[in-house]
This record gives sequence, structure tokens and C-alpha cells, in this order.
Amino acid sequence: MMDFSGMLAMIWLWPLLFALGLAWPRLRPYGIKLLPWALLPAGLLWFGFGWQLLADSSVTLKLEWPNILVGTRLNLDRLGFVWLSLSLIVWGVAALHSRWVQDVYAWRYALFFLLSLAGSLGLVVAADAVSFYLTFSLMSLAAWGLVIHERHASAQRAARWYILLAILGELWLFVGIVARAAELGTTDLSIWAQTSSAGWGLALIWLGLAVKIGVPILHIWLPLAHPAAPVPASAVLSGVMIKAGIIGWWLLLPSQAMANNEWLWLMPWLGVATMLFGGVLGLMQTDPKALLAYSSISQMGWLIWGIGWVWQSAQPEWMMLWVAAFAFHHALIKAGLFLAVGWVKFSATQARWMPWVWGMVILLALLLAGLPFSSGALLKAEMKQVSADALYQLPDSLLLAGSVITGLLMIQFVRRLARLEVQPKTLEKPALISWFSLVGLALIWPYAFMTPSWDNVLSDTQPLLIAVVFATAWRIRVNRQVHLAPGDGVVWLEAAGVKISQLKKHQAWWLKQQQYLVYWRLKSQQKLRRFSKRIYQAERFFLNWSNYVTWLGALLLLVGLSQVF
Amino acid sequence: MAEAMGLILNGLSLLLIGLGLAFFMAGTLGVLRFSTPLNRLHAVTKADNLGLGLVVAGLILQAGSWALVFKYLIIWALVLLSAAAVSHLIGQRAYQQTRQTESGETP
Amino acid sequence: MSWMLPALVLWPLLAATLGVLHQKHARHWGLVGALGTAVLGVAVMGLETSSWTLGGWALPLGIGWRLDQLAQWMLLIGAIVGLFVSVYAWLDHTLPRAFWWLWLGAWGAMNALFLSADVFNIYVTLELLGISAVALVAISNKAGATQAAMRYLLVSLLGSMLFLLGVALLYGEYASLDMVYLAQQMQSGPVMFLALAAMTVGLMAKTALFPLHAWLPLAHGRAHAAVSAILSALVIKASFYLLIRLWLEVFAPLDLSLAFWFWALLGSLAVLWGATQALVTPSLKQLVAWSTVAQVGYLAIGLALMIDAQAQFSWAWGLVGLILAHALAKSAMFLAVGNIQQRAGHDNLQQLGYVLRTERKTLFAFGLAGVSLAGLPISAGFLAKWWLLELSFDHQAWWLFGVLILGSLMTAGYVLRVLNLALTNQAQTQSLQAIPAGREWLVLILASLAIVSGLSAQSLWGG
Amino acid sequence: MLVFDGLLALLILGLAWRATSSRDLFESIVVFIALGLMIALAWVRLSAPDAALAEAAIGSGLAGALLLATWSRIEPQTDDRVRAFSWSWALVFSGLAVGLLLAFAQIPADGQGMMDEVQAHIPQAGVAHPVTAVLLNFRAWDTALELAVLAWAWFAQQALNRDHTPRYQALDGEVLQTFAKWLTPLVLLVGAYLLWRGATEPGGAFQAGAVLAAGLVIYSLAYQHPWRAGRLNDWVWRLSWVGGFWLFVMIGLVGLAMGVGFMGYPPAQAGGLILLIEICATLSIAFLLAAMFSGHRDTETLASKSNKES
Repeated sequence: MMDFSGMLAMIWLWPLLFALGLAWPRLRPYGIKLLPWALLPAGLLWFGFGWQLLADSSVTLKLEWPNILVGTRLNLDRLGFVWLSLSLIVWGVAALHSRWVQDVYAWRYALFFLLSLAGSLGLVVAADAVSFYLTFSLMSLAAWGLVIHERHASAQRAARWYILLAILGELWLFVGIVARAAELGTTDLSIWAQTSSAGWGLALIWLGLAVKIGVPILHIWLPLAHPAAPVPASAVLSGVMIKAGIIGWWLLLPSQAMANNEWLWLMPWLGVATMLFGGVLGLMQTDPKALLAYSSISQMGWLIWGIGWVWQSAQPEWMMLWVAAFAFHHALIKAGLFLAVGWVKFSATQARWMPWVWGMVILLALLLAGLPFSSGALLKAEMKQVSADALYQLPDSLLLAGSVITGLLMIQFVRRLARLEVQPKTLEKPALISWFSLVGLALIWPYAFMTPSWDNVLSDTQPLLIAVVFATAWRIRVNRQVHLAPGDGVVWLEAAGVKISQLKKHQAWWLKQQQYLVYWRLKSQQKLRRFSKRIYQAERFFLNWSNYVTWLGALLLLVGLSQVF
Repeated sequence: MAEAMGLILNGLSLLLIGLGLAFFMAGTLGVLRFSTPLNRLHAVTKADNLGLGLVVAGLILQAGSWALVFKYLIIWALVLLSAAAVSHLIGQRAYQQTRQTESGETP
Repeated sequence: MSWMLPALVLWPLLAATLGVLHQKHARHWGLVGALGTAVLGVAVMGLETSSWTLGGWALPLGIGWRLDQLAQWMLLIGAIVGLFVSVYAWLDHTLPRAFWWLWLGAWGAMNALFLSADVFNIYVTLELLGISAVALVAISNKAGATQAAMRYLLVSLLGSMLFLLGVALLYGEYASLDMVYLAQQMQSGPVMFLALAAMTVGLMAKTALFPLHAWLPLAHGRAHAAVSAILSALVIKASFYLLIRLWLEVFAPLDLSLAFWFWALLGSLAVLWGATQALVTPSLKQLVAWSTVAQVGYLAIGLALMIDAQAQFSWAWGLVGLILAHALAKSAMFLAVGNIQQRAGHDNLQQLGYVLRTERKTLFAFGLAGVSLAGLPISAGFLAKWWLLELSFDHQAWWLFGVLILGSLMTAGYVLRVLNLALTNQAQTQSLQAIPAGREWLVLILASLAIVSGLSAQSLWGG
Repeated sequence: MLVFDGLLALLILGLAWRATSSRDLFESIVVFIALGLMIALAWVRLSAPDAALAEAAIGSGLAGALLLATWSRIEPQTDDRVRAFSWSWALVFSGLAVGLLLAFAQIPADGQGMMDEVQAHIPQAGVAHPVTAVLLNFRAWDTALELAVLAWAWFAQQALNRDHTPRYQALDGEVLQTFAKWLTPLVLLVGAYLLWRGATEPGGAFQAGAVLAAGLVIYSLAYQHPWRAGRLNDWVWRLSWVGGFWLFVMIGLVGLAMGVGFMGYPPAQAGGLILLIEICATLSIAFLLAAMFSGHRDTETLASKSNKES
């Protein structure tokens, strides 16, 4: 059996090497074309280790560098393998689709793509807190370059909110990690998984990662960033990166010792809240990409709910595989859907493929909505069944509502997609083939692990049916789109500001405020300058010899007398 | 006899040293009281040379060996020599300066 | 004793002497001396740690030398930084040749200091170091350099005198000058506290810890770039190294109840005051010099945490990591500033926009060094600050945690202040001087080292 | 004698105060020289004649000469600033003074230091006087480094001495020259005597070197830079600055090679080696100190400097 442990480092070093290569201007024009090759080591590892895993499902690949950073550990077990698989597939397909990005700055896109890819693959194999933090940050911060890539006003706005929340999340995460590392005295995640520590450190880690997952209120960057980014970037943002938060929760929090946590009851409820929240807001979208972004939030609700009961169970490691499978399912479908937006939007040259494309779109939408005998339905049913003995149970109706709303979202998505304005762009066949393969894989993968049965067919069909009925009823009776601009909370804030400024009776007052604001800004700049100057001159106090010697004497007294106290 | 000799020697050396000290006092007084540099030099060199000479003479009477006597004399001679040279230097500088001030130049 | 240990001191002094005797080729003798010393400094990492007495006289009569891991690391840091600065200086023809014998004298003195375990002998090495360092500042032709050197000289002498007072008190009490022996004998008492106070304050002045820092921005700001790099990266570290030895070894048996607060407070003030000044100062070189004041604060905080930990001496490797991170980053930064300053002919921040934009490699190096200074991952500075944060958590010193984070943000602030200038659309206002391309690469490599060394710094405090 | 000691202490304090508080630089220098002599006297009272000798020769004589030479080269200046009384200053330093007194009161008065240890090893040291044994044998590394400090102080001064043109006023007559001529052999004799005596009694290389340097200074003042006239080769001069240190260290390295340790001597040859080292060290010290006073710059440096400027 071949030893693949060295590949654990190669999978993220290799794309970093590519990124470094882009520093050489002559390589830049090839940046986009080289992207798929950046996944080569990851693919080799996937195949090589996949065989070993088939032979023995408990095998773990390990690599330790005790002298690098504060002790670097990398490993890959079953769970990591699932995550590696979804990352590999989605990043790979996105890399093939990246030729849609054709502007002069395409090499910058390639650069950020590679950096983000390195981080995203690295965090899957990270087995110590510092490497996780570093790769996670690399992924998050580099993705800023993907969000802002198109540079139009909405991209810049999205990027601003993205980086704001990303840095906030980083900060929480960092402080939390330091706190936990200081308390446990190690950064080895296998120990972290088994040992709890001070609550607020855990809370900070949880919060820092919640930003990435898009937990309501912390989600506002998400519906702004996903539509603003280029299509393949949206696919990875929504397919892979968003799930880094979930595996981060699993790795950094004491997953094996969570059962007694007094806050645990919150997780399932938060999950359902997220499901419904994302769904309802998503229904009010008109941009299909924004709609998909909200759908992602909604789907994350399922994962939050899932990890909530995983932590309660006696065998969290085993249970986590279900959550991973759901993440895998969502990653493939959501990436496929985002890319579908591209195929429709840039469709002109592939006219003869369009019926096929539409067929695939509808198939994907059905898969996500939980078509009976498909991955969505199977997984949800299995998860419900496995979670039956969990301590904190939710009413079934809530989960049903979650499923129904997904169905509604998908119907809305297909309708909105059909109205999309078309901007022709060419793309070679490999991309199309990869997309078709992705859809095919999304369709068939569950049958390798699960056998569908006829027992649940009724309950599985239920949400979809309700969704269709509801959508039809709405179409006939109301037929109205309730519109909400993407970014809800931000929009409300911004809109409120504009509204207040436009109120007639307040206009004079507002004008005065604005003038005052300008004045205040000038004034404060002036003050700052004067303050800087004063600070600069304050150093004279220390420069004065007499003061210097007095300080010296005072310190002598202080140290000399310290034994008195 | 030896006792009387010792008494006379002691008395003599006491007298000499006392005289020497008186010259030192006078010299010091001169340095403090005289007005011009040259006057002060005059006072101090004359008085010190003589004063030191008398003190050395007094000490010689107490010396136990010829080697010690020789050393005392060398000390006196060296002080005489250096005092003369230094006074000469100071005097020359003072003389130059007074001439410059008289002719209206600034030093 | 390996011949390498005396050679570490004598080789640079020999080269310097040959430089004085053969002044026409002082530069080349200087380079020969620097290369040899650097090789020796790296090679001692392979030696067995041990201690010896010079001249074969047993303690307490003879002078003790010892090579432990702390000394090895300090020698290594000196070797790496010294090598880069020397090559840089060799490529800089504006340096007077006196630089070489003064710098090699300082290097030899530092090596002698790191090897010595004898407090009086250390005083002698401090004298040699101080006299060379002061003269190094004074050879600058920048306005005000002489005054700055004068101030530095007085502070340095004052520091040495206080150190000597402490040595005398130690000797009077225990009739020994050997640090290990003193540590074994150490007992609490007013005399020992006086000795500790005198030595500490003297070394604090030499290390430029707030509030005794005032000489540093002047001296380091006005000296030649290569000199500033040496002074900031190495010379102040020599006196800080002694503070580590004194507080964590010689005087460790004393009950130092206020020690944590003393060092932590002064360190925090240094961090904040230094960074604030760096944010407002109008000159690039001063900015970097002020950053040294702030970073010395981090060293003091590290010391505070170590003392409070009542920790094993071996824990001091975190401090070594801090020293290493700062030495690499700060020397790279000063050398980068040297490139920029020489190219522009001045270092007035407001008018550097154009030059910074043309000097991409140098600017990039400055940024890399800034990353390490601010403690961003994955640099050496990150690990050092990680260590500080972790320790301050261990001690429940939450306020210290805040200071550390704030200090890092301010560091990022003043580094960005420089990088931002490169983004302004400033037109070329004056003709630029040419500088050798090798110097740009050199700075870039050194700055990369400041980042990369973070990767393997674990071997410092891991075991 | 207690009265005398008390008066001496008061005098030292008073002179120190006067030297620092005087507004006239020249007065400060003169008072400083007097202060050095008083401190030398204090060393005598503490029965440390070698320290007294060094203090008188270097601290008072040469340092005073250096200060006067500097004074003659700078613009006359008086410090007219009014010094405000600072309460914090007064408080801190009176506190410190009290603290120092209290702490010193705790030091045991019968401290013998390492004296027993030193005495026990004198037979193997090659010299009979304990101070010399410590300086040149037991703690030879300190002394070698001190020689380096002296050399580097001169190198440092040389680096700074950019435009040294001493302004001495010519004198009429040949009194000074004759005096210097007569004095020089005596100075040489005294120096050699101090050096030789160092083996058994207080004295040694530093004292001898200082005395020789004083002689050289007087000689150079009288004849206005004899070494510029080319009586001595530049090479000899420069070697003399570092010769003492290097000979010392080389012998130390031989010790390392022979197995007695770095800076050690084979006991049989110790006496001879120490004498050799002391002779060279004396010459080094003398020439270094004298060079510092007269600001010797070799012609090569001057030539290259003017080349660079043109």
C-alpha cells in the first residue's frame, strides 16, 4: 500500500506554488488555464486514499511536523475524506468553468482562486488549531478578491461587507482559539475534541465560525457576496467555503464532550430558524443568484440542526458522517445550480445544448427540493430516523416546513432563471461535460450507500406536493412577487437612512445635519492633526535630561523598594 | 648625648617644617590677595619653593637612611624644576594677554 | 573548549584590527571578518552546551564561560542579522570605512557578552559594545547625529555605571562574580534589591525601555541605515539578554512580588507610546525607530509573563523567539528604509510616494517585515505573539491581552501608513539616486526570512 | 584621621557639585581636575595606591588634558539657563540617597572578597602581587578586553575626528622644550619602575602606561606633534595601538592549544609571559592614551579623505 501522507501537505502547497508562480508576469496570461492543474495532488490523494479507505474504513492518514509553527499536524480520516471529496469536485468543476472570467485582470482572479483553494483544502486536513486557523483565514481573506473581482458598485459593496464580517469572525475565532489553546496547553485537535474548556472561549469560536456559516444576523454578507462574485466563484463560495464553518465547529469545539453542554438545546432550534429564515427571505428575491444564496442559508439550517443532534449522540463521530453526507449532497447540487445560472446566462452559443441544460436545471432543483428516491429525500429521512433518540427533539411539522420552503424556493428559482437576461460567452466542451457529470454524480451517488425503499415514499412526496400546491395557489390567487433586495438587514439599514433623509418635513433639518457632518469631519481632521502634533511634541518631556534622570532614579527606587510591599 | 642630639634634631626639624608651612601660608595668601597674575605667580613660586625646601630640610633631619634623603632631595628638585617651567608658561601667557589687551586686541 | 568560542570574539576583532592597520582595504577586511563570524555563529549551534573557566582557574577565581541554548540562539541571531547587514554595508559605498572596525568591534563584544557567565566580565564587554555602538551612530553625516550620539553615550555610560554598581554589590555580598554561583547563593535582602535595581535600571536605559527610551529614536533615526539595523536588531538585544539572565536566573530566588506589574506596565506603556509616536512622526526612519521602542515593550511584557510564571528557565525560549522575530523584521525594515532613503535622498514621509512606488522589491520587503512585526500569520512575529497571548491567558491578565492586540493593530496601522503612500498618485519631484540591485534582493531575502523563520520557530520553545 | 576622611569626603562632594553646577566650562574643567586629585587621595586613604595612581594619571591628568584640549577648540560658552528647582527630582534623589545609605549599612564590613582564594593560588600565578595576579593571570580575559576597549575608544575617536587642527599658541623661548627634554628620561624611568614593581607590589601596566602617556603628552605639547615629523613610522604607531591586546590574546590562544585553557599560561613560564605581556600592554596603553590627546591621524586617511571629497 502506498503511503500518501506526504500528499496531505502537497494538496495545499501545490496551489500555493501556483499562486507564487503568478508573481512572474509572463505566467499571468496562463493563470486561468492552469487552475484545474492546481488540484492535481488533491486528486491523486483522493484516488489513492479512496482505495485504502475502501479496504479499511477506519484508516487515518497522518503527517506530523512538530517543529513547524506550534506543532503542525495534518490528517485525513473518513470524515475528512468526505469533505475532501466535495471540495475536490466543486473546486475542480469551478476551475474548469473559470474561463468565463475573461477580463484583463483574470490573473488576479486566478491568484485569489488559488490562494482560496489552498486554504480550503488545507483546512480539511488540518489537525491542529493553528493550521486550521491559518488555512481558514487564507481561504476567507483570499475569497475577498473573488467577491470584488468584477469591481462594479455592488461588488464593491459586497466586498466591503464581506471583509468586515470576515475580519470580525477571524478576530473572534482567533481569540477563542488562543483562549482554548492556553487552557488546554496544546493545539492538537484530537485532544480538543475530547476536552471542554471555558465557555466564553468556546462561544467565541462558535461565533467566529457562525459568520462563515451564515447564521441569521451574521449572514448579511452572504446574499451580497454570492450574486456579486463571478459565477464559478459563487459556486465554490456556496458549495465549499460556507461549509468550512461546519467542519470548523466539529474540529475546534469539544465534539466528543458536548453532550452535557447547557446551550445544546439551542442548536436544533437555531437550525430550524435558519432553514425558515433563509427560505422566506429567499422567496422574496428576483435575482436567481441571490435566491440561491438565501437557499444556501436555509440549507445550512439543516446542517446546524444536524450537528446539533450529532453533539448529543453517544457516537458523534459516526453520526457526523450523516451531516457530512448532507454537506456533500448540498455542495454538489448548489454548485451545479450556481453554474447553471452561468450556462443559462452565457447560453447563446450553445443553443443546441439548451434543452439539455434546462433539463439538468430542473433535475437539480428537484434533487434539492427532495424528490423521492433522490439524495435529498433519502438523507433527510435517514437523518430524521437516526436523530429519533436525540435529547432535544423538534416537532416534525417544523422540519416539514423547512422542506416545503426549499421546494418553493426551487420553483421560484426556475421561474426566475427563465427570465434571466442573456449575455453570450463561449466556453469549451470540457466545462459542459464536467457540469453534466456533476449533475449526474449528484443524481446517482446516494445509491452507492443507501437503498431507497418504498416505505417512506408517501412522506417523502409530501413536502414537494405541498410546495407545488402552494406555488400554484399563489400563482392563481395572488400572483404577486413580494420583493426584497438581497442583503435584507443591510438593505433595511441603508434604506432607513435614505428614507429618513427624504422625509419632507425633515429635509431642512437633514441638510443641516449633513452640513454639520461635513464641518465636523473637517474639524475632526484638524483636531486629529493638532492632536498628532501635540503627541509628537509630548516626547520632549522624555527627552529632557532632568526628567530622564528623574525617571531613572524613580525606577531605581521602585525596584529597590519593591521588597517592602 | 644621643638623647640631647635627638632633642636638638627634633626641635630643628620642627622649626624648619613650621617655617616652611608659614611660607606656604604666605604664598597662599598672596595667591588669594594679589591682583595681577604675575604678582600671584611671584608670590606662589617664591613661597612654595622655599616652603617646600624648608619642609624637605626638616624631613631630612628625621630621615633614617641616606636613600631617603636622596629621594627627598629629588622631590624638591623636581618640584623646583616643574614650578619654574610652569610659572614661566603661565607668566608668558599672562604677559601676552596683557600686551594684547593694552594694544586693544581681543585675545 | 572548542577553538570556535574564542574565535567568535577574536575573529571579528582581528578583522577590524587589520582594517585599521590597512585602511585602504578596510571594507574587504570587514567583509572577511563578517563572513567568518557569521559562519562561526551558525556553527556553534552544533557544539555541545557546557561551561568552562578561562585560564584553567577554578571558580570563583577565574572567569566563567558557558554555552547554553540561550547563548547559542543569541549568537545565531547575531550571525544571521550580522551577515545580512554586513553584505548590505559592503554594497553601500557611502559608508565611512570606520564603520567596519566599529561594527566588528561591537559584534566581537556581543559574542563575548553572550559567552560570558561572569558579571564583571560582562561589564567589560558592555563597555566595548557601548563605545563601538556610540561611535557607529556618530559616523553618520546626518544633521544632529553627533548630538544623538552624545546623548546615547551618556545614557550608555550611565547604564554601565549602574550595572557596575550592581556588580560591586553582588561581589561584596557573595565574593563571587559567576552568575550560576550567585544564583545558587542568592538570598533576599536590601543589598540584593539595590543590586537588582541598579543593574535593571542601567540595562533598561541601554535597552531603551519606556520611560528611558528617549535616546533611541534620535540615535537610531539619525544613524546610517546599516547602523540602525545593527543597533535595533542586536545591540539593544544584548542588554535585554542580560535582563533575562538577571531576572530569570541570577535574581530568580528573590521574592519579586511586584515584578510582574513592573514589567507588564512599563512594557504596555512602551508598546502604546512607541506605536503612537510611530503613527504621528513625519520621518520614515523615525517611524521605524519608534517601532523599536514599541517592540521593546513586547520584550518587557514577555519578561513579565515569564517572571510571573515562576517558570522554568527553559521557558525563556519564547523570549528568544520574540527576539529573533524582532531582530529579523527590524533589520529588514531598517535596511529597506536605507534603500528608500538613499534613493530619494531624504526620508520625509510626505514626499516618498513616488520612490516607494518605484522600489517594489524594497517596498514588498518592508511590508513583509511589517507583517512579522504586527504578528500576522505565518511570520515569526505571529508565533512570538501567539506565545505572549497564550501566556497572558494563562495568567488571567486580560488587560494585557487587550494591550497586545491593540499594539498589533497599531503596528499594522503604521506599517500601512507607509504602504499607503505607495498607492497615492504622487508625481516624481526629484531625481532619484541609483542603488545596487543586490541591496534590494538582500533586503527582500532578509524580510522573507522574517516570515519563514516563523515556520520552524517551534523548535525554540517546543523542546 | 576620621576628621581628615570626613573633610576629604565633603571636599569631594563639594567639588563634584561645583564641577557640575558651574556655568563656566573652564571652571568646571579645572574643578574636575581637582576632583580627580581628591579622589586619588581617597584611594590612598583606602590603601589602594595603584588605584590612586591610575586615578591621578588617567582620571585627573589625561582626562583633564583631554578636556582642556577640547575646550581650547570649541567656542567659549557659558550656560545662562536658569535652573528651576524640581521637587520630583529632589524627592526622588533624596529618597535614593536614603535608600543607598540604608542598603550600604547592611553590607558586612569584614568582607574579604576573594582574597583568600587569590592568596592560595599566588604560588602558581607567576607573580607575587595579588592585584597583578588577578589582572594578568586569574582574570586575564578582563584585562585583555580592557585593552581592546582602550584601542576601540581610540578607533572611535579617530572615526569622529574629522577636522582636527589643534590650536596651540606658540611660546617664546625654549623653557618648555628644555623641561620636556629633561623630564622624558625620568618619565621613562618611572614608567619602567612601575611596570617592574607590579610583579610584587602595587603598580603595573596601566599605571606605567599612564605615566608614559603623560610624558608623551608633555613632549608633544612642547615640540608640537613630534610624530607628524616622521620620526616614528606610521606602522609602528598603529601596531603599538593593538600590539598589547593581540600579544595578550595570542598567548592566551597558545594556552588553549597547550591545554591550560584559553587565556591561561603554563605555570612554569607564567612569570616571563606576564612580564612580556605587561611590557607590550604598557607601550600600547601609553601610545593609545597619548594618541587620544594629540589626535594623531595618519596621513593615509587624510589623503583618502581629500580624494573622496574632490
